[in-house]
Amino acid sequence: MTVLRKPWAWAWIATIVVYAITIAATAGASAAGLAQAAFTFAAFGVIVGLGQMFVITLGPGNVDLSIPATMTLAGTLSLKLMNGADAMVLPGLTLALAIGTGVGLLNYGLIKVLRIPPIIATLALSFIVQSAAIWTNRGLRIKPPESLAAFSTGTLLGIPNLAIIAGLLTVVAWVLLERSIWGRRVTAIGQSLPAARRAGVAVDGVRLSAYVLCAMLAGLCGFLLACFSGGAALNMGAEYLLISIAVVVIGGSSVAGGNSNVPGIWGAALFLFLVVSMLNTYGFGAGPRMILTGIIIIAVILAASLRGRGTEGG
Amino acid sequence: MRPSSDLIRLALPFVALGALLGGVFWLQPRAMSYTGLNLLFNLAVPIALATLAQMFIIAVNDLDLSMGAFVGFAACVTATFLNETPWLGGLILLASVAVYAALGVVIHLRRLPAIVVTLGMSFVWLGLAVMILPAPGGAAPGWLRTLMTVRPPGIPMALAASLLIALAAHLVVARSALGVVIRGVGGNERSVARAGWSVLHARAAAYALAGLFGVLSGMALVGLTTSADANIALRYTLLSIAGVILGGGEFVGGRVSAVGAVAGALTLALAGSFLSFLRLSPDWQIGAQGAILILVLALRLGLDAIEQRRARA
Amino acid sequence: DTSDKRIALSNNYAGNSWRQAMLTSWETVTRPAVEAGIVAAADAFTTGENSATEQAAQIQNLILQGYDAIVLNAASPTALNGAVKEACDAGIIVVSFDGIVTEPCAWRIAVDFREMGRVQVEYLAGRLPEGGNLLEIRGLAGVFVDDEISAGIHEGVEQFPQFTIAGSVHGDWAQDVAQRAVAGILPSLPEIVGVVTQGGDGYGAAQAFAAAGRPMPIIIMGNRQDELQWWKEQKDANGYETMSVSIAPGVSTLAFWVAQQILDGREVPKDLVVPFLTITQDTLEASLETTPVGGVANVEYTLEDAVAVIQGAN
Amino acid sequence: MIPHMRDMSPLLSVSDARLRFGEVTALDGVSLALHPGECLGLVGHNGAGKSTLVNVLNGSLSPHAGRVIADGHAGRWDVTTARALGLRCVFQELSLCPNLTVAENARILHRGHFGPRWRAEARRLAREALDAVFPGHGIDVQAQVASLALAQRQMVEIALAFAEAGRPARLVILDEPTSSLDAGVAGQLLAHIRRFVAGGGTVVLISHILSEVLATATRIVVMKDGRVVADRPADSFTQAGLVAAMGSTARERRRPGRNGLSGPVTPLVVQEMARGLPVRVAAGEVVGLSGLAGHGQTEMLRALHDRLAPGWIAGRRPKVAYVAGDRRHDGILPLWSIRRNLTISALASLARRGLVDERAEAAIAEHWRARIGIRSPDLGLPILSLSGGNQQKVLFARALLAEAPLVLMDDPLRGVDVGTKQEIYDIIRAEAAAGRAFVWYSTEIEEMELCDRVYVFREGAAVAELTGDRISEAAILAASFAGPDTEAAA
Ligand SMILES: Nc1ncnc2c1ncn2[C@@H]1O[C@H](COP(=O)(O)OP(=O)(O)OP(=O)(O)O)[C@@H](O)[C@H]1O
Ligand SMILES: Nc1ncnc2c1ncn2[C@@H]1O[C@H](COP(=O)(O)OP(=O)(O)OP(=O)(O)O)[C@@H](O)[C@H]1O
Ligand SMILES: [Mg+2]
Ligand SMILES: [Mg+2]
Repeated sequence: MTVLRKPWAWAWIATIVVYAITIAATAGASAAGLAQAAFTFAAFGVIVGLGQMFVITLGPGNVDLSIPATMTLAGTLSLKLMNGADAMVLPGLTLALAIGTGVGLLNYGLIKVLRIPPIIATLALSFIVQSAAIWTNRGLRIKPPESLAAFSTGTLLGIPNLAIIAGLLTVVAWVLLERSIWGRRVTAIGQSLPAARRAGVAVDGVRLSAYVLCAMLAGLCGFLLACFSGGAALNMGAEYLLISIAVVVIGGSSVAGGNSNVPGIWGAALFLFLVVSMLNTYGFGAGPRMILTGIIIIAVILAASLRGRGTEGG
Repeated sequence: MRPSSDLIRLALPFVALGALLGGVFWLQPRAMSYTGLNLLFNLAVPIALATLAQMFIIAVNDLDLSMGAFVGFAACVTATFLNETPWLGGLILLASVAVYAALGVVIHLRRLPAIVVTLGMSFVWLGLAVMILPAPGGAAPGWLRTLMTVRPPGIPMALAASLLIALAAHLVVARSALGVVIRGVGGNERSVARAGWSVLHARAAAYALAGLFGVLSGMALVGLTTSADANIALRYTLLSIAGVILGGGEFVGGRVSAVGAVAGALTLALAGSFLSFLRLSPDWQIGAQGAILILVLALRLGLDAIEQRRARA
Repeated sequence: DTSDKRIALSNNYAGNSWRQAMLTSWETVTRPAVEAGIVAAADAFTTGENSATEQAAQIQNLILQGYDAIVLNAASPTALNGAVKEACDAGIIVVSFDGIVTEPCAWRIAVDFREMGRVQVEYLAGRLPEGGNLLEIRGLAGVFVDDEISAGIHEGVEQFPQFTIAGSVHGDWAQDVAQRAVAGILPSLPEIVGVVTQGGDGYGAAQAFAAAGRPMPIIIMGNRQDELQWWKEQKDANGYETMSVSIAPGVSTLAFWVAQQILDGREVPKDLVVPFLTITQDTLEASLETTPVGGVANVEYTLEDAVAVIQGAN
Repeated sequence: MIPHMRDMSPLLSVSDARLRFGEVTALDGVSLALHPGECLGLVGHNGAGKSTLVNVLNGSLSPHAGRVIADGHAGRWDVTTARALGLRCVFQELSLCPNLTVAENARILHRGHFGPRWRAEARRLAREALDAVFPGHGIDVQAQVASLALAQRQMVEIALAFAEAGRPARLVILDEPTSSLDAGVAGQLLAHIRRFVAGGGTVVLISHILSEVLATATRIVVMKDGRVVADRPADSFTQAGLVAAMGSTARERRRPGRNGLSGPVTPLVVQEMARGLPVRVAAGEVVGLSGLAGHGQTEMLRALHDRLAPGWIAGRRPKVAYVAGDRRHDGILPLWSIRRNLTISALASLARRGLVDERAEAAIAEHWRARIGIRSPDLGLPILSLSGGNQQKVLFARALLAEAPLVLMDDPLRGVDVGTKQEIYDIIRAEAAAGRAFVWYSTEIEEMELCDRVYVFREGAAVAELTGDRISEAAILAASFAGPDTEAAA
């Protein structure tokens, strides 16, 4: 079975198993509803996960911890700008993406100019961005425009609109990573930055673009999440720090960089949502639920290692 | 040129610490006293211990995302079992160190990414802590409370403890054969294995040491706060990583420094205090923490510039 | 005379609208008080994340800065006891509110969270005498308030055995987290007649029910403006009825006056209780009018209110 | 070789060893016996199986067929038993811990030797070992290995292998030990090998520098495609005979019709340095950098590359290409296939609308595989499946593929066999004739004779410029050691 040797296979297998166990609780009655909920909420994890994946691909120590703050600032400010007006949707989206771009530029600026290790640079910047989000409207929740709220909670042919957006982004990310020169360059840097530099890769440009892309996706995710949940909240990104990293690594990308894959992100995002749903469904309390979540995550990664992960040839 | 840039990496946390301390003294001269220093630094002791724990993991090129949850777990055990039935509490804490060693073994044998395993473990430790203490509570064992509030003559407990901890960890990391092998595994695992060492044992030992320091961190924390809750130390995961890096460590390659890590932890703890002396608007108090972190690390640039000028001369 | 006394607010979290409202109330009440020379200073201090250790360090810094009183919203009822004891030993008055501390030397302005949980079930029993399945949305696991409210809810269910709790999820007092958790468990739940909550999570629950196409149960709200707004819309559209209950963020101002009174030499009992703020079908419109868009329903206290509360306790 | 030695029982022998890596047969029935008091020279083309044989001898690979017999006993043979026998290995790829000091590396390498006060002992051991092999080495044993130059690291590793640490070394295997050493230091090593062998020790010396092998070995074994094709006393070989046995033909090295560009040409680039002569390179020129190893040549190449290579935006046509010397550190991309490693520098010209045209990529990779002779059944295999020399060829091909007008080469033929070297010289010549410029640092002085212009480096600066017929081994050596008065040589 060659598919079992794919690095992303185990996230998907785990997802299917957890899904089956969950719907077994209601003898299958909940199958469609659960799948729809899972795809809706996984979409957010996927969007930030894709960005985080490109950053993690850049090699050891590269990770963007400013995702939650960027989501919050983008959500807050764009909703404030739109102020519920349908006509302002485009400016709002533009603002969210612009905020992402700005944060990405600043992140890499700190990494490059001040030579601060990425983990700390992005963490430090995230505090500042979070403060900016507080300062702009002190946590007041502004409703999204009607049309956006309807769109973000709507479905097309039974598929949540958000999942469709995330799906399209996934395809783009896959092409970028697997087929484009830019993806090659990111992957080369992740294996060895000095070697990539000597091979003629413009490492600063490539790294900068990866950080900007990641922050832009965070901005987009914040925008969509704020519309989806009826307004931006100051703590709305908090969960997505762990989720963005977890979907990448559970999805089978190498944490050491240079070897990532896109399909695993969907598998892992669905898995993370479903595992909590499953444990909630079976009525576990907070303590046992967390313990089981942890054990299941480790079991998935262990199962993957027992079957041996194939390396991506090329 | 390289050894002196190593020296710079080592000097950075001390320079930053000095600068921040100067700032604090200037803003609040009252801090310049025995009690003042103790108040400034005593909560840095558990952070320093957690940072050292993280350092052992980073030394073998891994990263522990469960450190905060684990310290919280150790704190909950200390405030409950260790207080009520010391032998049972001791046993649980020992077992948790053994679990850490076992994690090292599994990660090594199955070549698992440590980040994912520890991510999973962070849920496990937090879940266990929530089960032990569903609501905050418990109490510090008396001896621990006494130990953490002792007032040695001349030097505040917080500073004395930090020095002692740094020294002990330095002996393990830099002076002992075990420390060399652990760092060797971080630097070049294959060559350590080819020289006939068991990389498995080395990694297990590094994880066990991390577990040990994590337990000590939890205990020190409870000694200071007098009680525990499950979420008490979640921040320590990021703080400990930042402390190691600030202290001159690197994520890969087995470059770590125990003394630097302790200084890094003290710097981070002090950065928080420095801010509250500045009396910023609450909106920006969080952001200012980020700004301080950036400023402290930017010091490195200044140090580099000095170094380069010296090298050219 | 307290005109030379300095009071500090130590706050452990600023990342949600309730805390922001709390800080705003503090500002609006203390600034005139400082200007009028009632106290010399009333500074607010906030730590970055919800962390007891950081707050303990903050209290120690406030001791060093020589404040005369510290008004405290604590991250943990017990983990700050060490720092609070040090403050008391230094002769500082410590008044805790909302997140209270157990250290005996401190004053406590407490809300009966248990009762807050219990009345929710009582209200539901009045509305639905035949009972049914409830969904419980809890807060953050391992936190005192979560444990208390939940205990109160379970007491209520014991008192009114016609209700059963069919499912329980943790919403971390955040709209989007609650929405995510409810959406995940909902497909596998039987019909739900009521949702008992802890505040800040009612709107998310409503969104999740709407998205799943399930009949809308009675969702107890938590005084957030968007919850009240939604309730009002439902009320106008189909006569939806519910209640809303939470602690008023302005309790920080009560704590301020209590601290001022203690500094002024007044005898104040160590334990004060403030009522939680309840909004009913009848007071909905009035409350909605006074609540800022995107904020939280609030009451701010005057010196007279505080004196009345103290006298009531005596 | 001393005649009676044949009669002594061998220290270590392998018989009929066979080993395959997937489709590649690395060892195809190799038999070999090592006796006390001999220095065995092991030569063969890149990918002949030398390193693999070393790994069989030292117990880190077990052959699929055949066996290893140590001291006459055919028992278990693994890394531990090999060490117990007194076998020491210096690998082709450096294998010290870069984050540890030299002394700490000694502690790691000699595991059972030290007591509780090991730090002083390890310092002494390392110092004595270095003094014994490389007198006047100038290496601080308390320096971190990462802070040492490549050649110094290699010296440390070699010295530690010979060190007396409790158990004496009986058999030392050196896999291309001199590839990054300059002639003087290499000479010290060869002298030490002779002393060691005279004292009854055994050495296996693998090298592509045949003169070294001829001068040092007592017996020479030639490998070809995983087989031993010749096994005779060293004195029965001549250089030409050895090359012939390896399956290549020796050719005249000197460049015919050399560009005697000593007059005022418009340079393509000029690299000014803090001290010494500026380095000028004109189109179509091959500029050599020489002098003792570690005197600033690599730094100069890096600085030039840093200056010319874009950091932020890569244009379609790269201005400069680079062949790394330290291939593990700044050469290969270890997770990738051979093909991707080859084409990374030429992606811009292989892409259409930002996407890689994989057909064109495969075609160009195949072209270069054929042109430069990369030994692998499939370019889709991981780069690490190549032998050291073949990895180096990939890096060389990568730089040529980039179609940059200027190619910087940091000892690019390190570990490349003689036959291939000839082919590469031809390629360089052809490319230079077509207008490309090369800047070529080499530890082998002879290669400088292929250059149009040579800068000799000393203490971080170019101190002499030689052109045309003035390029000779004698002139270079003179400039490497002599005082500043030779600066006028240009
Ligand atoms: N791990 C491996 N996987 C696949 N093939 C391998 C592996 N190791 C070696 N080989 C192949 O085995 C053959 C012999 O390689 P080896 O490293 O022994 O050559 P070598 O004689 O040392 O060459 P060089 O002079 O270039 O160092 C080569 O064709 C090489 O590609
Ligand atoms: N990770 C790997 N995967 C596949 N093959 C590898 C790997 N590492 C090394 N090899 C192969 O093993 C052989 C030896 O590699 P390397 O040079 O790194 O090992 P060594 O034992 O240090 O030195 P030597 O080259 O002298 O054997 C090479 O032919 C290389 O291709
Ligand atoms: Mg070889
Ligand atoms: Mg090799």
